[in-house]
Amino acid sequence: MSFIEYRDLVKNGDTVLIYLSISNIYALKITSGKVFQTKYGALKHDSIIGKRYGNVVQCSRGWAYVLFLTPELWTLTLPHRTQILYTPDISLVILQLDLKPGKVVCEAGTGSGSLSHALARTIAPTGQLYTFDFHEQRVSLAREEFQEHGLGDIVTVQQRDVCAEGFGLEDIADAMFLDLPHPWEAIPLMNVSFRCSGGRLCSFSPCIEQVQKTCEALHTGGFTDITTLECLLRPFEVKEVSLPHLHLSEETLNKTRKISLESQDGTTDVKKEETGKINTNSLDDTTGDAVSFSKSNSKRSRIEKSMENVCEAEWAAVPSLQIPGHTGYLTFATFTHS
Amino acid sequence: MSFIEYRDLVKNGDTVLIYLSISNIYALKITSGKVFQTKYGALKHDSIIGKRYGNVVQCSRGWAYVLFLTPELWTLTLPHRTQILYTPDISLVILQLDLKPGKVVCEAGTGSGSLSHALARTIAPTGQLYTFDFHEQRVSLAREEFQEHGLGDIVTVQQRDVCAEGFGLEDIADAMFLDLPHPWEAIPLMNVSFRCSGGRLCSFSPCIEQVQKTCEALHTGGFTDITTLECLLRPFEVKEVSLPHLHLSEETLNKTRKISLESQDGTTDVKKEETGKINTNSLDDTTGDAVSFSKSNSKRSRIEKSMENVCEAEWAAVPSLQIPGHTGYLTFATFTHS
Amino acid sequence: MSQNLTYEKSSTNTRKIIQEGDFIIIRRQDASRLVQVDKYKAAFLGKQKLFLGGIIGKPYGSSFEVKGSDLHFVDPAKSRFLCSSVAIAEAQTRDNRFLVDDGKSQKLTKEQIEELKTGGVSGEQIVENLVENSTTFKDKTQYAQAKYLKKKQKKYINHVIILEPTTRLLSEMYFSQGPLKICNLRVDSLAQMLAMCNVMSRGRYVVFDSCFGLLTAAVLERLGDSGCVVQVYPGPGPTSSFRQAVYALNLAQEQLKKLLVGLPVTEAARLLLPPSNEVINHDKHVVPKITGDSKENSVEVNAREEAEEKDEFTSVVDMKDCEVEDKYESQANKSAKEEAKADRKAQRMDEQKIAKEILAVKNMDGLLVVSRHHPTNIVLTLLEFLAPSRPFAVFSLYQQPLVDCYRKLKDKGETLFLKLTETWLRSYQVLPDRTHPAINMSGSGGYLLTGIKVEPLQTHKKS
Amino acid sequence: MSQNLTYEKSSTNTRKIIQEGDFIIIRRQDASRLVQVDKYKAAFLGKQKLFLGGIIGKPYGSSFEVKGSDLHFVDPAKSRFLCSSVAIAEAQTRDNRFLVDDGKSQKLTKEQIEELKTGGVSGEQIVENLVENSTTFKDKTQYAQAKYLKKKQKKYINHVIILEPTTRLLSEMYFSQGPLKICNLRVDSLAQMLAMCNVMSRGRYVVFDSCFGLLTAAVLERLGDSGCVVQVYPGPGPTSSFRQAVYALNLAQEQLKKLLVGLPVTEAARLLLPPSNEVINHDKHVVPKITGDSKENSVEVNAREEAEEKDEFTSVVDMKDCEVEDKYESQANKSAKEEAKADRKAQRMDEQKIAKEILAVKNMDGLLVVSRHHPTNIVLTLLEFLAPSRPFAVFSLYQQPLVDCYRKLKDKGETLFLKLTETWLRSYQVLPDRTHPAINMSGSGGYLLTGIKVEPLQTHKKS
Repeated sequence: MSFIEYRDLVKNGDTVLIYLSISNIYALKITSGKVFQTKYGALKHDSIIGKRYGNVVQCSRGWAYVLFLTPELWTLTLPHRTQILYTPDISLVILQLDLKPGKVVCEAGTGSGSLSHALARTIAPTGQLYTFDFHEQRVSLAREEFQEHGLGDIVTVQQRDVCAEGFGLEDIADAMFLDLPHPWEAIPLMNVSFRCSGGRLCSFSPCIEQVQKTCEALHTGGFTDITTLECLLRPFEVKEVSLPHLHLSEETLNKTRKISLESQDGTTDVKKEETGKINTNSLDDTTGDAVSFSKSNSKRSRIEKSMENVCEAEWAAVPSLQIPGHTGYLTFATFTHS
Repeated sequence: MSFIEYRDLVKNGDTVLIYLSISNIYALKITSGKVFQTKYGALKHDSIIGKRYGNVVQCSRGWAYVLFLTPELWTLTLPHRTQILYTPDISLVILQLDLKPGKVVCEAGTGSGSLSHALARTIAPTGQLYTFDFHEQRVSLAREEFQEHGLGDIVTVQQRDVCAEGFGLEDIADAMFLDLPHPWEAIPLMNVSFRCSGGRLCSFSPCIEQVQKTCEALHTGGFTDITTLECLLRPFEVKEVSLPHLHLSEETLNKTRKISLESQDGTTDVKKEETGKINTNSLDDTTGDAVSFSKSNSKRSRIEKSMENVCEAEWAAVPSLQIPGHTGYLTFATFTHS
Repeated sequence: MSQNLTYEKSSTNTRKIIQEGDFIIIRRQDASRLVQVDKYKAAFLGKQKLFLGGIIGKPYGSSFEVKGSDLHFVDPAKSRFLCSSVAIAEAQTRDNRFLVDDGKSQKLTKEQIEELKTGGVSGEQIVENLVENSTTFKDKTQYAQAKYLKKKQKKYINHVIILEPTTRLLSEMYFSQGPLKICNLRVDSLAQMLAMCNVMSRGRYVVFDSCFGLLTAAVLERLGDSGCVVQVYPGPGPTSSFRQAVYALNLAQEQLKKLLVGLPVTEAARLLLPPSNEVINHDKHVVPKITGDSKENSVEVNAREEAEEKDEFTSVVDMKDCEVEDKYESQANKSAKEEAKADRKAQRMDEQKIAKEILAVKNMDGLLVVSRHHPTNIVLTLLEFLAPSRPFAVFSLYQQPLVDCYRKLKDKGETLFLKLTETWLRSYQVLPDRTHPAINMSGSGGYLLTGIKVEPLQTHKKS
Repeated sequence: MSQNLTYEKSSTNTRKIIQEGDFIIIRRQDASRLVQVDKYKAAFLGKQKLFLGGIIGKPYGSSFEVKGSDLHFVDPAKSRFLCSSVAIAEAQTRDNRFLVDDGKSQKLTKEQIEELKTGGVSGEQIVENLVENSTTFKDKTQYAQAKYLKKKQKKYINHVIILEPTTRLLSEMYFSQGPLKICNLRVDSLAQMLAMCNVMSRGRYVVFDSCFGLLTAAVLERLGDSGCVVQVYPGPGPTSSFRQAVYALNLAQEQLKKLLVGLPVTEAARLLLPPSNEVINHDKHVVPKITGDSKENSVEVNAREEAEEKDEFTSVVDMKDCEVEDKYESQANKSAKEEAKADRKAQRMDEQKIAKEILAVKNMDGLLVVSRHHPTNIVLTLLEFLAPSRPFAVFSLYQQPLVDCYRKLKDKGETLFLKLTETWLRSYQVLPDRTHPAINMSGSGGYLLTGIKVEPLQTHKKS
């Protein structure tokens, strides 16, 4: 299995994406004879082998989709060994670094390999990614993954303290990506690694103080076109929304009055009334749902019904209430040899 | 005329808002006998006196609306002596400072008085605003304005270097607003000015370095609930939007083919063809308008017409293309005397 | 050196004291809650049961330590230290290069810690114990030690702060409890509504409020002691929660009576019907049950005791929080209840009468709408009561209803400065070498439509 | 100390040289422009007329000073200094407490300065003169002096930089020339489309592109030298600008032929009609004019000479920029024109044939749509040609069309991971003590609908 070449049918040894629902997705290495336990019951690996990607496979109590694993899906399912970069940032990094097949990229640090997969995909089949991490275990885990994912020829992983030692590569890089706590320490060591035609650099930092020091180091180091960007995803929920209209025309008002007058005499249909004191203990127990209105059986609801249209639901994109507020700052720059 | 009490009819001496169009609005002090020149010709002040606010007044070649001047409209029309705060920030400042009638506020600096007017409006008629500016001319201009705007009893303006000397007020303030280049120098001098019941403080700074030093000074100074916020307005244009549909059903396709075949034989109706070389000099001269499609008289447009619906225009809110990206950071904190 | 101003010091310069019956906000790091102080009755903050006797007589803004279910006053200097500690504990660092799992370095077992807690040992002592029994504490950097300390303090020292409710705190509280509860009316949107409508003392405002009275309370707070609010509601009677946030402001009852009246939107709409029709409606609806004297601008309703019918938003009650029986409830007998009910109805009618008299002049100073219904009809109706040159602001969780409203208003041609906006509100973590926007943010604070009403144009003379 | 890796140094490690006929990007501080290098022909950057002879043979990335209409090579170290200067000059400070009007402190009159300029004095010398004649320069702080200097340098030293076009630079250029020109497809949205569609070498992509070929170019750039793009257009023939950005990439003609074919969307749709119908269409449309040999995956069309019909987007031509006559145009005679026209038509038909053969397999790897038409029908049609488990991305300036598209796709039930998003892109000014987000920003980068196609579910066995 290879991330850099599509395949139609699932083979033994492939790592695939198993989709049960949007919140139940798993990267799974197919091993003949094994069984994967899902919330819909057992899924036999052998039942997946030979299936076409994008098709349904049977679990014992339901079904799942088997999908070809792209770097973007891998980002959603990979084991987190560190905090990772997500697709909005990753995609911008790739475009801003002018990456395309054949380019040579240096990356520090490898982390969980979320970005590395996307970098490798973009520069394949002729490019090279040199990726470094300070942490020994992460390096060996990443190396294994790249091998399994068919990226062994594209990606070279090595343990290294890039901040102290630089990349140890000369005259080779078209682009660099730094995700380091102190990128400004590494930047003076980068020049030698760029190709004679120069190249692009990106540094990712969550805190503005890091960005300030990085930009200073880039200025000092002779970089140009220094730009700091922030890219935030704003997801929408697409759903049917219906706000009931209140009808306040003369005709409706007269109709309403009739109902109102009927109930004026007797009070029996007003089922529940509260005592004078507010039950403040229940202040935060009600969950307001702006869309659905459950009708009580009081006279009010009868009147309201007469005033409200049968709501015409409209499809609308509603912004998600909670969204990521910050991932990090991306600082880009161009290097040209003097 | 007073900003803090509505009036129905325009009187001589009132400062009013003259509205010609959304981009032609003016704050005008009504002086009997004077004439105001507009793009719709002369507007006699006397023709405005006695009119009801919200009505139309006659210019020599058109008409204008006369509106009661609110602090928010004043913000849109005031003479800029400095950069000013706008309503999204102003409104948040007022709410976060817990302002209401009777509160006492200290402000540094006065600037162009954009915030001062809104502060005075909110604490009137029983509150007090003490506002200070380093710049002598600005102080006297502001004093005049407050007087003319009926805020003389609410607002006290004085020239003062608050960073060096503090407010010079003791045991009186419910809230403070600082718009200073070095607020951290002023903060240690603020404690004495707060009422014994404590109060709220807001510091506005455009740069993050100022915010960092301010927050440090607030921590050191015993402030709590230190929060830094940024509030950005995103305006939408509400307009009719229509995207033509391409109809690709079997029926439409057959109809299209007929037209296509007709023109297959002769080429006379293809009026214009370009020479092989692209005229790159015209690359940026076309302004793409996503909404309107002017039809050329080529065969293509005939086919397109047959494929496109008569577009049903929908009303939609379209985000403005260019918006303010940053005004400043608002840092809020609570002060409690130990 | 500038000369100091001469000024009068305020005469009311004392700290406000917490009293029995006050509505207060109890705030912990992770939650805040509105409750009414009652010596005999427990309040709940999450799962924590609290008796509030200990706070009575102490100044607002004080911190208290929770020991068992009781609250003990804490020295202000100490509480300040804890507040700043939380900021540091919450600081997140992305650099986990040297991340080592904390769990294994603590020699005390979970059981031992639990024992300490139930044994009545104070939070501070527990934290001290934890530090002593940590194998890694000594080796940490100073920063990491501080962070560890504050994290543990946050966990084991249970402090709350008692605050006087304000629009700011109420808005923060409701939003944190679930934005949809208040139609996603975020603090910045609320703030803009108040500013754009030029809300000030002595003004007269029409408020349509589907968010627990939060909008009404915000306007009332800005009125001080003069002006008025006509609170319009969708049903024939208000919901039980329609003034929850209003009561939280602890305004004197007389003040509230003077400033606030309620009216069903249908009654407001009837005022706009042709006169013949109007008279009939008036007769039938101001029923003969009115008891109080109804002077203009003054409602003889005891607002806190007012009739309130259960509605869909309060009918879902978490039973845990209602275990404690209402003391008034248990005292009340059936006939007293009946009487109270009749009273409330009469008072409501009285309010309605005054509200109609106020609106009928069509000279209101501003309109503010937050509605769970489609806003267009509401806005078109209530805008009729505004004087010309007066602003309005309409809030919605959704964008499209406001586009519709915009369009209808544009067609009608009686408004200027029509603007549809939303705002982005970003909060920042500001810490030495750790400054960045908050990791999570609210994705939307709702949409706002604002404008200014004007007289319709009679003649188009523009060339 | 880690051991260094052993690695092969690249053999092609030389700087690329600007050549006659290349498409280049000329960038000044405030504007950038795509032109084709032609020794004999003037290019325009705003109102500035430029002859490009001086840049030929110099490496890409070089800076040039504009003197008159000629370009003179500038030493890289010097140009770097100027680049950083601009950043400082653009820095805005809100603290204008000591703001003094600059205008009155300069002893040189405007006329004198203009004289210097026309007298052939270099920009640098002018700036020196200005400093000498400034009455306030000496009294400024060091920072203010630097700022003054850089501001003047920016004004009087007219440097441009020549860059090799890339997706990044093209995207930046088009967007800065007017976002609506490319449907407001901001760089972050474009970047996401490429990532979400897993665009890579050897892949086969369907691209519907209403933005001057920018999207097509971006996909092609990522293909390297293998894979293919079927570029689908709405009319029966492409518009003259449909590959503007593609040509800008300076790909070899053979490479382009191998990678790119065009097809009208109607022809694509016909492939989906019942077979009987399809055959007829096929016969009638692959007209007998085919001249080149049409191997699979290879189009024998000289793309740069291809037939292009004027469309509404290029018909509005700024006459100023077209004063210079096209040299080929002036050389061509009528009969040659006729011949070329016939050739282009044949080549277009040839491309179409290959495109249809490619699509007919229904095994494409990704679909990317940026359309000035409503996207729903386009997406529903073109999605048919994707293999299962392949992603797609649809971009629109407006939100509602994508809501409609989302709904239709949801109804069809052949997609997973359907997501509607927008992104905020914020750029920052990072300067010592002057760091803040840019004062202006793009209010919208458009909306994006992404998803993955799957086989429709045959049996619902989920319990």
